[in-house]
Amino acid sequence: MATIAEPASAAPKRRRTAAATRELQTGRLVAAHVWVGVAAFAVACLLGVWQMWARSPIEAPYHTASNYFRSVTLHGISMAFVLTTFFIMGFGYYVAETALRRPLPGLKIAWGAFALGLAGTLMAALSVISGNASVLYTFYPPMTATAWFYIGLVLVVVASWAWCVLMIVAMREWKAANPGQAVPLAMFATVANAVMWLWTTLGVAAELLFQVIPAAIGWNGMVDVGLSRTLFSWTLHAIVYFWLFPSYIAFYTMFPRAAGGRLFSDTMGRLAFILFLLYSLPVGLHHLFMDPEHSNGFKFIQMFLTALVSVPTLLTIFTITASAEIAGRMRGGRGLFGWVRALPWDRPMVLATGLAFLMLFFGGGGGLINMSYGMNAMVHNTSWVTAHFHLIFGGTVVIMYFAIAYAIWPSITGRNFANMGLLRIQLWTWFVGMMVMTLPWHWTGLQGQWRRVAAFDYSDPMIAAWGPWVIVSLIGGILLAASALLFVYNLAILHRSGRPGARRTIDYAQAVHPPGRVPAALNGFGLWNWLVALLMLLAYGYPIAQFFIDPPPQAVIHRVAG
Amino acid sequence: MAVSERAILKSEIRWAWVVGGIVAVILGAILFAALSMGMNPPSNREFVDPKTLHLSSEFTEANLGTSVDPNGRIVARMITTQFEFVPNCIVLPADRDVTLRFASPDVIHGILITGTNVNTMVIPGYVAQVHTRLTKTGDLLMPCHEYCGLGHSQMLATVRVVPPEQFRPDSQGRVSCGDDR
Amino acid sequence: MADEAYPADAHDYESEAEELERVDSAMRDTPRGALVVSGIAVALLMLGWLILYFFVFIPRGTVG
Amino acid sequence: MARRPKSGPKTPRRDKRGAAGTPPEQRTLDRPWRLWASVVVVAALGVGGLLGFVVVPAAQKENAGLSMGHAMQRAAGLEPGSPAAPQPLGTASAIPVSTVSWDPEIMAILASGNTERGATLAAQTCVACHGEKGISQTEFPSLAGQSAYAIYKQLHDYRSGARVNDQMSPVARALSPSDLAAVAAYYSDASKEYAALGSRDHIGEANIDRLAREGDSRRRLPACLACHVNGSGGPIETPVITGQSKDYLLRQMNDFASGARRNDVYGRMRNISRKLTPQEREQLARYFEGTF
Repeated sequence: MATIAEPASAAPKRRRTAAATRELQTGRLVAAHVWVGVAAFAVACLLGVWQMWARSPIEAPYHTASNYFRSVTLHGISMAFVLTTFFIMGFGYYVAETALRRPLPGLKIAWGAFALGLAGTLMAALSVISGNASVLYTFYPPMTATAWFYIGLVLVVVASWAWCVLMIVAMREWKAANPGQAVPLAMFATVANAVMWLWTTLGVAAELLFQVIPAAIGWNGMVDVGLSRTLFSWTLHAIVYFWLFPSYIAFYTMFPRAAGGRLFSDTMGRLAFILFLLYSLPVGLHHLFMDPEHSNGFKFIQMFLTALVSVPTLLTIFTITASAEIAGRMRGGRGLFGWVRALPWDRPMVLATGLAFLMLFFGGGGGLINMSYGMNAMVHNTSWVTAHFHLIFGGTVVIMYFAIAYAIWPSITGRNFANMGLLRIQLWTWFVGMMVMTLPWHWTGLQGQWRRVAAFDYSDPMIAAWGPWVIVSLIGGILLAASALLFVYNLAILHRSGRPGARRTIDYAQAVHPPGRVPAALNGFGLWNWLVALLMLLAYGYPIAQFFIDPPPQAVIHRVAG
Repeated sequence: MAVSERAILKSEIRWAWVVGGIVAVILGAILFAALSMGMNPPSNREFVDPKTLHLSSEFTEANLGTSVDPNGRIVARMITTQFEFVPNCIVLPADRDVTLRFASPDVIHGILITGTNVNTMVIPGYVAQVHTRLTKTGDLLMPCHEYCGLGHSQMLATVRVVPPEQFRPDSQGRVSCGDDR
Repeated sequence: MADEAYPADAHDYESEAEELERVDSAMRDTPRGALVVSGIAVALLMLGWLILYFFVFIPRGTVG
Repeated sequence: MARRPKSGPKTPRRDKRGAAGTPPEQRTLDRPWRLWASVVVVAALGVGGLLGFVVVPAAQKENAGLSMGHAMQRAAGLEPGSPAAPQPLGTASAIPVSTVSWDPEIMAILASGNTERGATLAAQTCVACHGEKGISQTEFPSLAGQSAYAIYKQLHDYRSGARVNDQMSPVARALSPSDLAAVAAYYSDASKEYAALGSRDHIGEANIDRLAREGDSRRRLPACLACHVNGSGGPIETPVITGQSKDYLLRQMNDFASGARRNDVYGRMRNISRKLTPQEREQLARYFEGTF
């Protein structure tokens, strides 16, 4: 790894700059995005608790199959599409202004995209609430909802494309103004995510525009189910990394600073983000391991590439642990483990990072089982998988969204938190709730408890034995919902009260060796786009082409809209 | 700075070897299962038209359930449809090679047999197929594990795994649960 | 202090020179602890995977 | 979005073009990255492909009694089956209960809606019993609000003999399948505005309401309304039963339970009806008629 090891002479430029008092140009934009995401999140958490109640041995109100699947659809859409997309867009705008220290190009376009995304969200949400779109967030053609549902989601995606373009333009303009300099890591990672998202959404966009929406409107009476699943799988894995990117950005560029230390290696950060871009895309077939329509050979290749996508996460674990060690030792920690205790765990960003890693341990471990080719049969579509992605999404992703929101909110509202205790309580209840909810799911999932059902027959002795575990996980769910509401309160309170005089910007972590001149490969995405294209061509080329070379029989559309 | 960036990257590379080792162990174990036991995900690019499934010979109503081929192969055929399995109960012997074949006339379904490695999606347009050898006996639950509509939660079947000596095909080579299930 | 310091304009050290000096001395031992801690974590991860492989997956019978 | 790959290679190319502006040390820095990144990616694909397409099928082929060529074709998805096990062959002959088939020609007619052909046929043969707009005042079933698939399925079954009725069988046999499809399309289209019939209030005892809306997991009974309402996402040929005469509904459930009627594909309704008690059948019939 021949990177130039420049002496760390460059004095930290950002240190002790006079507190910026000017309001952030993107402040209102960021707040609007975050609030849309958070509103969807709060609703989804409450629905989630009701769903767990409905599945438990305890009688739940409003419990019909129709209500249940409406609720599951709304929960999935709100969490996976609305919370994530809006939060990521908002955070991206924030990073573009604060890390590049330039105004965001195209502020008006950003507001336009926001309005478009919001309109799409409302369209999709109303379709689900009216009972015309109970197809869950993974769609399942030949079941077909009202066209408004899909068109609404397409609008959200189009809004996110506008964001991607703005991020790329912002980085280019900065590079033109700062020739030869390394793009700040936070922005480099944000653009990596934007580039990856453009690739990622191609699959679902093709599925919706060419297969599902024509069927929903009534132009097509039939659909090639295998093709639609394959196109969705193109999106299905990388979308998780789209959600995860902000968490990793916080690990690399916010946590070391919050801990009072330095980032161990800026180069490794760039490399990790690039590896995510490369290997999170050509692996989606691992969601179709149990499907008949793809051959063992292509499943094997994508399993192999999936094993490689664990590499950047495992590298990150080391780099961030080392960064924590630096901070701990700077604060007087000694010995092999003393630095752990010396870390300022009372700071939300530090606490959240620690808890996120604990949940990543269980979530990632579950993921390693899931991706293991034939071994996937042991757990596919059981509660094990539900536990896995709730730990990754609700654990690593969302807890870092909390931490990011807490970190940036003072600079947006101009007020500092008066009661940090509430922030810590919120993070801890989220962590405890998530573990209490998901550990029983792993256990029942291994015994074969299947997914996506509105009710279990607890008169069956085997299912009855799961009952107590289901109730334990329901308690975890209630804790999670309480934590979610506390999060809303914590953010809302800062708009009205709190200690005024907060700085209107934040500082990102410095590396032990701040990057000097870096190779073009670590400062842009030209090379990597070609390699992504090559990987996708070889990993997905034939698996998609086979549906056109030798078309399978199609299935009749089943309408889920009255 | 006392520690050069090169030294930092060296420690990262040392760690990368650990990571590489983990990945190699996992891939090795997966390969071992694939090579020595034939453990694969259930792939089967075999088409069957969902629109005329009930007119096909293999998945005609009278041909469903467990049967033993003239050459001794044990094959169970089932329909997964909204919102039940047809038949609702099948008999299989333990410790023998068996093949399960599923097809759907309507939407996507998925099946697993609790406590076993049997698991496959049933995609309209394809015959979903699992080769397996069951290791325990008893009445096992076989639920539909993929959302298939509002009746999804009630879509369950029973797999009766019997000791090999109790698996007795009739004159046509067929074995059924006998009761109405 | 932590409250005062949050969010990110934390200046945990008296001066820049002191901070650099602390970074320098911290780097003398880093990343030994990180190697051990993350080593233990992935070892446990590996152990969990192998337990499921040998004691759940394999005994449940072949599939393909 | 298509511009991504196009704009992608700009960074390296710009370096070449603007060589004067790029310091030589930058260029020596960039070259190994381009080389090694490509090598790593190609190697990953190569190793994965070698293992997946060659090594695994080579080791697995014996158990399936396959040659290397066929094992590799299975691994690539060119032949059905997995290279690890032999593929069974079906020998049964087809004995379908209902011979209805959703071929593209029929689907096209069903989707064509209210045509002159359909209207003429309906006026000649159907309105006397089923009402002009498909609303029957007698125990004959109403056709209002039914999907074209549901009407066609039953007409086709009367024609083929899968379902038998003294009045309907001769009527259906006198028409061709495409005529039946035209009638079905006419009725489902012409009666759209009367779909209100299907939204009549359901009133009934708690256990019956529960059976209709939630089903009964213990008996593996799905909710009636998981299928028997338009837009449920259930089987396409399912009729709407709300507002139908209770005598008609009860007779159908009893016939399914006894096996006297058996034109339900794969026995779905025969199974469900058998699981219902005679009392439940009666209560459900009244519940769906809306006169409980």
